[in-house]
Amino acid sequence: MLETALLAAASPLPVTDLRRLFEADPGGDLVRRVLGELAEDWQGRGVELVQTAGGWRFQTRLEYQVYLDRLKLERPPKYSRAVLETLAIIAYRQPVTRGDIEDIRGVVVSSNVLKTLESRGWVDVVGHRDTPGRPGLYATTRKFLEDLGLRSLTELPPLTEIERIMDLVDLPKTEEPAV
Amino acid sequence: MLETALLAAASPLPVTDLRRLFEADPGGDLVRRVLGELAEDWQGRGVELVQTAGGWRFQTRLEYQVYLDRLKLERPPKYSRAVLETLAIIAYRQPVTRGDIEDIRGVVVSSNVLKTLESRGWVDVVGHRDTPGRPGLYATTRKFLEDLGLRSLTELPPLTEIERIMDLVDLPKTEEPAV
Amino acid sequence: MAVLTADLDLAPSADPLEAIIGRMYGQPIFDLPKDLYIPPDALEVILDAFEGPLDLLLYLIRKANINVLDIPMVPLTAQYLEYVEAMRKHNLELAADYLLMAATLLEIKSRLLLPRPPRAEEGEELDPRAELVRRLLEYEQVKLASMRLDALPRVERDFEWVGVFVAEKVVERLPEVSLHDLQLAWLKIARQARLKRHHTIQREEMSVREHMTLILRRLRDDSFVVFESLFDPKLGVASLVVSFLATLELVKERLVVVTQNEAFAPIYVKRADSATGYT
Repeated sequence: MLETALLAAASPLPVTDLRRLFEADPGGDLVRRVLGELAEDWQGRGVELVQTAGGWRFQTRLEYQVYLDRLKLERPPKYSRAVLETLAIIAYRQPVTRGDIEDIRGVVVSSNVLKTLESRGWVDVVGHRDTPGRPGLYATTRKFLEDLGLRSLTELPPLTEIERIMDLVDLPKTEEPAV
Repeated sequence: MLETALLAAASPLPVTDLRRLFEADPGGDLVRRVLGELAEDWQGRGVELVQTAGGWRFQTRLEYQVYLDRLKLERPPKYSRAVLETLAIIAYRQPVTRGDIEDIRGVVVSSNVLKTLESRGWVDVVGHRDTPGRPGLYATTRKFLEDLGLRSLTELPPLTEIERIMDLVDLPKTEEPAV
Repeated sequence: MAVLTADLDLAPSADPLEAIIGRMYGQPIFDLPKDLYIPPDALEVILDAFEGPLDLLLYLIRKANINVLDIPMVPLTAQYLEYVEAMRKHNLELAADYLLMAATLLEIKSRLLLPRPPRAEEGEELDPRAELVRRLLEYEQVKLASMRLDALPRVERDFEWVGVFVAEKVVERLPEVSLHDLQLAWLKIARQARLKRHHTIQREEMSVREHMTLILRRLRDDSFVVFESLFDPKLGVASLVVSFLATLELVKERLVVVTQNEAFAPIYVKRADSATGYT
């Protein structure tokens, strides 16, 4: 009976509640003793009976989380197009200011986009351009390289390749900025 | 492992999902065999392993509900005849429009009735009939089957013999005495 | 011809409807009258118990133990109209559905009373009551089905799902980005903006840009550094060249300033935006 109630409960059940299950109140001591036995019965299984602040509840053992995670059906979260494009611009054109990014994307870049990337630890401000407003210069971090499995930025996929693949016109290189 | 996943699941788990739990896919047959054994293991306890529309799931036995009810703060909703009859029409005649329901019941169906069923997640609009006003077509959901412990609509209680009488009636019986 | 009551397997008692009402509303809250006649003062109570005209008609028919397929239209219609009349006084908002049914009943009655037209050659004529009977039966079927549905074990009322708390380390799931995502993102930008200048970024240039960032990073910590310290000979000639190119690019983009107070004095590199006046 206790087992059934605890398995079905949506929240931890205190002993006082568990006593209410029965026609005749078995008393707190008896309930606690049975809970102890029950907890022992469940030893060594994927689910354990534990006592929390709110009362007793069954919960899965932490070791099983990896398996249960496989069942999670939600798709992994994805960044918006704005975030990805901003990241790409910073990665390939660093160091760049927000104004640069906006020029390239042709749209205003919201602070949230940059904050998302900063709080992820993938970009940071490495300096300021000496122009009015002293805008921050964004660059990618070592964490960005690590998280993407790169040893250096030179391992970023060359863009010419993909653009050729996608049938984009290959423009003469003469327009490239001289170095 | 299966037991843990099923005990922890928030919704029924189909065999295909359960196979994903393991590093190496054990195959559907093995999983089903283990599920059968698991169901047997739980025989005679307050909780049983059942198969519903969405897959396998643990649920408490009916006999235990009187006890479990003592822990509940609120009663489960009791549906009016209007709600139940509307549900029955949708379940047995789906997909149907509100107009169809009104024709059968002979009374106007209030929006509240349909809203009650929709908010319980038992019916939803699955399309629109191509008639003036494009009325919504209602059908029952998988949650409806799950909540009633059914695997499919074919497990609904069969309609009463009246069907046969109706067939008789629909054939013109001219020998009937006129009043 | 089958009498309906005989086929109702749901109803244990001789009168299924009484059993139904009893079940729906708890044992006898009110005594339903035994014949077609319902005293008008009981009307309101009874109306609450009916779901509509079909439900009321079914009740009247069952009470009188009439074969549904052989409805005596005259008394039934009369009886029904009496209720509708009483209803109009008490319960106006309910009356519309009931009035419609009254009209239907009257029409059927009048058609039955008319002398039968000579039989058409091709087909048999329909009993005017057939449509009403069909509706009554269909409704009754739904009514029974609804009671059976209600009787099915239902979660939260008759049983509970088991849902054991899942112990989890709190890990925020962060979006994953692949190199492919970056490529695609860039491609979108290129397509949209027709970036003529940026589309041919080569590996060499990439390493220059990487060094630009490294230098800026250093200059973030120290506001100026000695020029030579930006170059680490141990990393080889290629690295030296790249570092040098990066510095030049930084100068060109006016991100750093290279200063030398006098000939052969140490060359300093500082951020262009540095507040310290080393010019």
